[in-house]
Amino acid sequence: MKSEIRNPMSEAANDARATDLSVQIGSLRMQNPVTVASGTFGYGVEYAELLDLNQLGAVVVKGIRLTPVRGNPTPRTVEVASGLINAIGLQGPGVDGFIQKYWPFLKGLKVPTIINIWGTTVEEYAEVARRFDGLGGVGALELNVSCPNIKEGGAQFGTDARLLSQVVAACRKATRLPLITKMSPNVVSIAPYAKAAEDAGSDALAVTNSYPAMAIDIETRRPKLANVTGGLTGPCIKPIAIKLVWEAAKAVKIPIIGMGGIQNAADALEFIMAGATAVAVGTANFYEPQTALHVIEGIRDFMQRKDIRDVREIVGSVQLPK
Amino acid sequence: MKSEIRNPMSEAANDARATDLSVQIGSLRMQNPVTVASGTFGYGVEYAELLDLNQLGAVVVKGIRLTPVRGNPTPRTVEVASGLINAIGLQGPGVDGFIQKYWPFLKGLKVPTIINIWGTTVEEYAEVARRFDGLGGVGALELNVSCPNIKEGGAQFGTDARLLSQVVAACRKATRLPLITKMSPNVVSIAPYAKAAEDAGSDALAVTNSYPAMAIDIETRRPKLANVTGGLTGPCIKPIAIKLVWEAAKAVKIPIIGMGGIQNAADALEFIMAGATAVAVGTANFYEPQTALHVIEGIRDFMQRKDIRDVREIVGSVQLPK
Amino acid sequence: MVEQTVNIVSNERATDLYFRLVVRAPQIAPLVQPGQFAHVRILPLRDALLRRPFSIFQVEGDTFAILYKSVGKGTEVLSRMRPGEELNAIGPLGHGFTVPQPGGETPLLVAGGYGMAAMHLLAQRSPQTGIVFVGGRRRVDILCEEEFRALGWEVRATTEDGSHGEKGLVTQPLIAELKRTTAGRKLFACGPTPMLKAVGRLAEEFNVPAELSMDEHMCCGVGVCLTCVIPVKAGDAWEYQRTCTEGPVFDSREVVWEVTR
Amino acid sequence: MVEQTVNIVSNERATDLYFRLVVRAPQIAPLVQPGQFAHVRILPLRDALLRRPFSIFQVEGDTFAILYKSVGKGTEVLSRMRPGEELNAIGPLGHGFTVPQPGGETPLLVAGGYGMAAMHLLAQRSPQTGIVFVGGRRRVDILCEEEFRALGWEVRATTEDGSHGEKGLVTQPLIAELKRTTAGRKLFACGPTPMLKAVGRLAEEFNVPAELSMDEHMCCGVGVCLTCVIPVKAGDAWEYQRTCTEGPVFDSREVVWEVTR
Ligand SMILES: Cc1cc2nc3c(=O)[nH]c(=O)nc-3n(C[C@H](O)[C@H](O)[C@H](O)COP(=O)(O)OP(=O)(O)OC[C@H]3O[C@@H](n4cnc5c(N)ncnc54)[C@H](O)[C@@H]3O)c2cc1C
Ligand SMILES: Cc1cc2nc3c(=O)[nH]c(=O)nc-3n(C[C@H](O)[C@H](O)[C@H](O)COP(=O)(O)OP(=O)(O)OC[C@H]3O[C@@H](n4cnc5c(N)ncnc54)[C@H](O)[C@@H]3O)c2cc1C
Ligand SMILES: Cc1cc2nc3c(=O)[nH]c(=O)nc-3n(C[C@H](O)[C@H](O)[C@H](O)COP(=O)(O)O)c2cc1C
Ligand SMILES: Cc1cc2nc3c(=O)[nH]c(=O)nc-3n(C[C@H](O)[C@H](O)[C@H](O)COP(=O)(O)O)c2cc1C
Ligand code: FES
Ligand code: FES
Repeated sequence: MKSEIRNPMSEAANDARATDLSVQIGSLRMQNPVTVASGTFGYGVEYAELLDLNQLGAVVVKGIRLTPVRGNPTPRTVEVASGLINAIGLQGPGVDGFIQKYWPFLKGLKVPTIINIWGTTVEEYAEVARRFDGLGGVGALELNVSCPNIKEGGAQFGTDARLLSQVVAACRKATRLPLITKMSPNVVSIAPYAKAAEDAGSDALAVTNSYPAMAIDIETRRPKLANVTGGLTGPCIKPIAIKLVWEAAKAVKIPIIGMGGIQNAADALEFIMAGATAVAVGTANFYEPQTALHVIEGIRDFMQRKDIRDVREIVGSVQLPK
Repeated sequence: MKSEIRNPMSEAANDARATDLSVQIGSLRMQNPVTVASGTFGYGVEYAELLDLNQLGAVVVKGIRLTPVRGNPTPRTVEVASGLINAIGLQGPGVDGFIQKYWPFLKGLKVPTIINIWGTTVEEYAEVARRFDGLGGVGALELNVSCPNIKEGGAQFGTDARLLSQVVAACRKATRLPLITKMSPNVVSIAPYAKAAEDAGSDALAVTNSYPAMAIDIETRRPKLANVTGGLTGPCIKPIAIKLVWEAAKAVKIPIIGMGGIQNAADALEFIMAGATAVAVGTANFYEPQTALHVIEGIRDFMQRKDIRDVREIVGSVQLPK
Repeated sequence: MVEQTVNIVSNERATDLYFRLVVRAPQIAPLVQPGQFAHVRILPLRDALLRRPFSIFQVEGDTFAILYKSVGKGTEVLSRMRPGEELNAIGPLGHGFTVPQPGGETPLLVAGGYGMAAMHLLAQRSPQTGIVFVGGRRRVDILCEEEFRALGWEVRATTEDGSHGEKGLVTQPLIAELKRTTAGRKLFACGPTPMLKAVGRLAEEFNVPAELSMDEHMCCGVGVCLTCVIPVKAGDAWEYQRTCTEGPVFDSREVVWEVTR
Repeated sequence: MVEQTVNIVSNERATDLYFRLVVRAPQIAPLVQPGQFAHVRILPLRDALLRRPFSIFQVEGDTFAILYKSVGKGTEVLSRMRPGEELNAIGPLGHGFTVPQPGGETPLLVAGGYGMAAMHLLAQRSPQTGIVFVGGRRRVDILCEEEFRALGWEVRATTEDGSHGEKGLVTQPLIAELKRTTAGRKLFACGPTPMLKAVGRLAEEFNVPAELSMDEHMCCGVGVCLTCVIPVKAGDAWEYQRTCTEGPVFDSREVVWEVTR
């Protein structure tokens, strides 16, 4: 009798059908469109006590280069109006250190890990990609061609369309893993760079990295960051990031992971409507570690309230005035 | 007896020597380095009831083109985290309307008026410059080559160094008034553009205009601005603007008027230490019309506290780590 | 127009939906004309920079009052502020209603939602009483009927759900009244744009003068930013005029409805 | 490590310069070890996003207390919050002090400013009492002497202006004491970096073990952002380690002072 009235299994199935949050980034399937931004979530394990990582769309780790990197002197971050400037300098354990220290934990997760990689030469990018290709079980590689905080490597690859093509093409040859190219915001127009990454074989774009920025302590007359300049992130950059996502989405067919100042589901939905297939929570993790989970919940609530079954229906759905 | 003890005249002279706030922008002398940002102060007269305009370094008026401009449909502004996005569309009375309606008031002020001008062609810029040259009594012209909110004219002149040179050179020929070129922030590196403006004869640079940005109402799925995109201003952009001023100051010898999110004297001093000779208060006027006066007061206080006699000693005084 | 720090005298729930805020503003209060507004900086907002405009509801001595609804982050924060705390206000702002001359036209006021607040001072200052037409969706949207009755005005309330007064739109009893007579009558309206548009149409149809207080988003509130514009007739064409400066009150014949959103 | 909404139980001025905040934090309080900190989100800050780290001063039942000085926008806003209002805290965080074993070494605590707060729990949990050396510029900088005396500890205060205790730096009486004997003694220090550096030097000179609680600006507080690093010996070279995770307490022999700012 009871089972005739309520079948929990079929009800769950109904619910799942009612709101399908899954998205596809190249060959990578994510159970929902919400991930975290590289460098704001460590290697996942640090947050394991505070939230259930297995509820995320994916875990994205801090940028990794072939060899260990010590990073910049301190101070490395400074708080500004509705934002943060950072100049960490990509401190990291290198490929081997990462595999030894963090991979055992990450590969045990039920959700995919996206590894953010960088190098100082095209060859180094490709070599790092090859190493992770060989590791097995990696969800995707995100090519950081846009870190403003290190002299060699990073930014110049993201603001020179020819170099950008070369990096993407070299990594494309080195691995079959889905490639996500992390775009620099620091360009006149993002369209040609987005196109260049797509043409060179990138499966997706991440838009956007931080904005070059600076703060000065007027009492000491010294820059507030030891590195002098850094990258601006947080809610303050959201309106610029939304515009970049919107423009990039018009320029390419590959999916976009939108990020920049996301604090809640409304912010995430703004990115999705602008054209992002998935989103990443960055700076907000630092002050509210549960943000990504609240965003997932909020997107589900929104979809139920608006009777939307598939999150992909919202992607790029902003309606322009006639 | 009394006069032997206190001589108010010589004391005033002492005070004046103690803190000299005056600065020079080309041939234009300003009694202090604090002015207002074009488009955030109307034509001066609107604020005359709320503050003493004669205490400013200069008044800068809303962008003017040869003919009247109706501007964009509404909504034209939207509030975002620590900032504002606007897409006014350069509504204005045109040169003749301005001269008739606003010039009689402005020319009666004791402080100079800087007129922000724009056009859709190089020739139009030059023609507007010529008209204001002929008017007599204008303090300086600010060439807006960086408005993100109108299709024709504005932005493309600011992001194409060749066009930028042409505009500046044409205006240079049209007038002997000091020329201030208002730079676009939307470039990979500001240095070549700054250099181009300097080489073409600009007497100063204004850094920076607003950042291209966008916001979407997730309930209606419509852009929050009728113009779809707009320009981001306010405290949220300060760290990016500081960096641009610092870079521009390294690239050129001409003075820079720094702006972007200035709310108080500390913000202004940050710009000055980064390399700005003068500063402009923009968005803050909208919520605190007295801001510019507080900034002037605060700079004077800072100088007295630090025993600095001449504000020019602070310009570009940021000390980089060895 | 004065900018001043104002002190909260009281800030209490007036109805289920509205709060009534009284502030001590000795420089602003004496200057207020009906239909003018104050542009209020809610200091604890911090990351939300802009001031919020509110019609001035009442003036008493060196205080003025506003009636506001908690609809977003600013009004929500405002509703939790307590007596003694500080706000900053610029006011009085804008071009208000033309107060009727003694023995002149009979005012018919039409209000929706917080529009009632904007009309109260007009009723108070009007030498002759008239009729107030007030509409809303539900009973709770109907504001300060008693205040108007206390001034000797007739109040005709309508609600869309019929929970209070007549069921229907505020324009229904207005049409009935205009059909009765239009002679010597003048309309004054404040409320949501669709209501204003309807009132404007009736004014044309019945050939009665009408002053409308337009509702546009504002930024500076003092005429410098050009955010708050509406299309207004200018010769054969139209131009954008500022709600905060040339308005919020416009002659209904001036508004170019075809261009408004 | 737990994140939870915490309720303010009390928030009062403790001295001329310091406030004492007690919050109800049933999930965090029982876990606290001496030298650990809580990372507090001061919700009304809005445009200032980051949490602020504070050493946990006392634990009682399901509450913990911090002692803080109003030095900037966060602590200023915090100082005006009232009982019943909410904060959010992540804690307990960091690698704290090694609590002495019963019958083990005699603890000598060295504190400057809010460093006193960080040491109180250590004194409370230490099986044997010891000496607290506390220093500051003026009398008002000397915190909670009474609390330490109440626990049966000896307190040696120094002020730079001589307004309280011995005149001079906190290291003076410490040197005297170390000269007397070092046997079975261990240093625990928390305070400004120059003080920690001086204590580190003395530890080396007198060959006593020392644990230092390092003061670095923090962002995430949980080890993901790499803001809070200090140079720490690693084989022949050094590497950056996180104050929030590997610290704030480090063995003084590990810190590479030449590289610190
Ligand atoms: C001339 C005039 C008089 C007004 N008088 C009253 C009154 O007496 N009582 C009352 O309750 N409300 C009145 N309003 C509306 C009131 O200004 C808004 O409700 C208020 O600004 C909402 O702020 P928020 O932060 O709570 O909302 P949010 O939605 O968080 O505000 C975001 C932004 O939108 C603007 N905004 C949102 N809604 C409106 C609106 N309806 N009109 C204008 N701007 C808006 C805000 O000012 C702010 O800039 C008046 C508006 C105008 C233009
Ligand atoms: C492990 C640790 C324990 C601490 N324990 C205490 C304590 O028990 N009592 C106490 O009064 N203070 C303590 N502090 C210092 C306290 O965190 C700062 O005073 C506080 O963050 C200042 O915030 P603000 O917004 O008032 O200052 P602002 O200057 O406005 O803050 C701006 C930014 O700088 C950071 N910052 C400023 N000063 C410091 C500082 N001295 N250390 C770290 N970050 C700083 C802030 O966190 C914020 O991110 C501790 C710091 C650390 C690292
Ligand atoms: C402290 C910090 C470290 C970061 N490190 C990296 C990194 O290693 N690789 C990378 O591609 N992006 C890095 N980023 C950029 C973020 O991934 C993200 O693009 C940016 O923060 C914008 O999102 P947000 O505004 O939500 O933070 C870092 C950002 C911050 C704040
Ligand atoms: C509403 C608005 C209108 C503006 N109009 C102009 C303009 O007409 N010409 C121009 O050169 N800049 C214009 N600007 C840009 C400002 O002059 C200034 O460069 C920018 O706002 C950055 O300063 P802020 O952050 O202090 O506002 C406008 C800005 C705003 C917010
Ligand atoms: S709100 Fe700025 S002009 Fe009206
Ligand atoms: S504060 Fe983020 S790693 Fe320590």
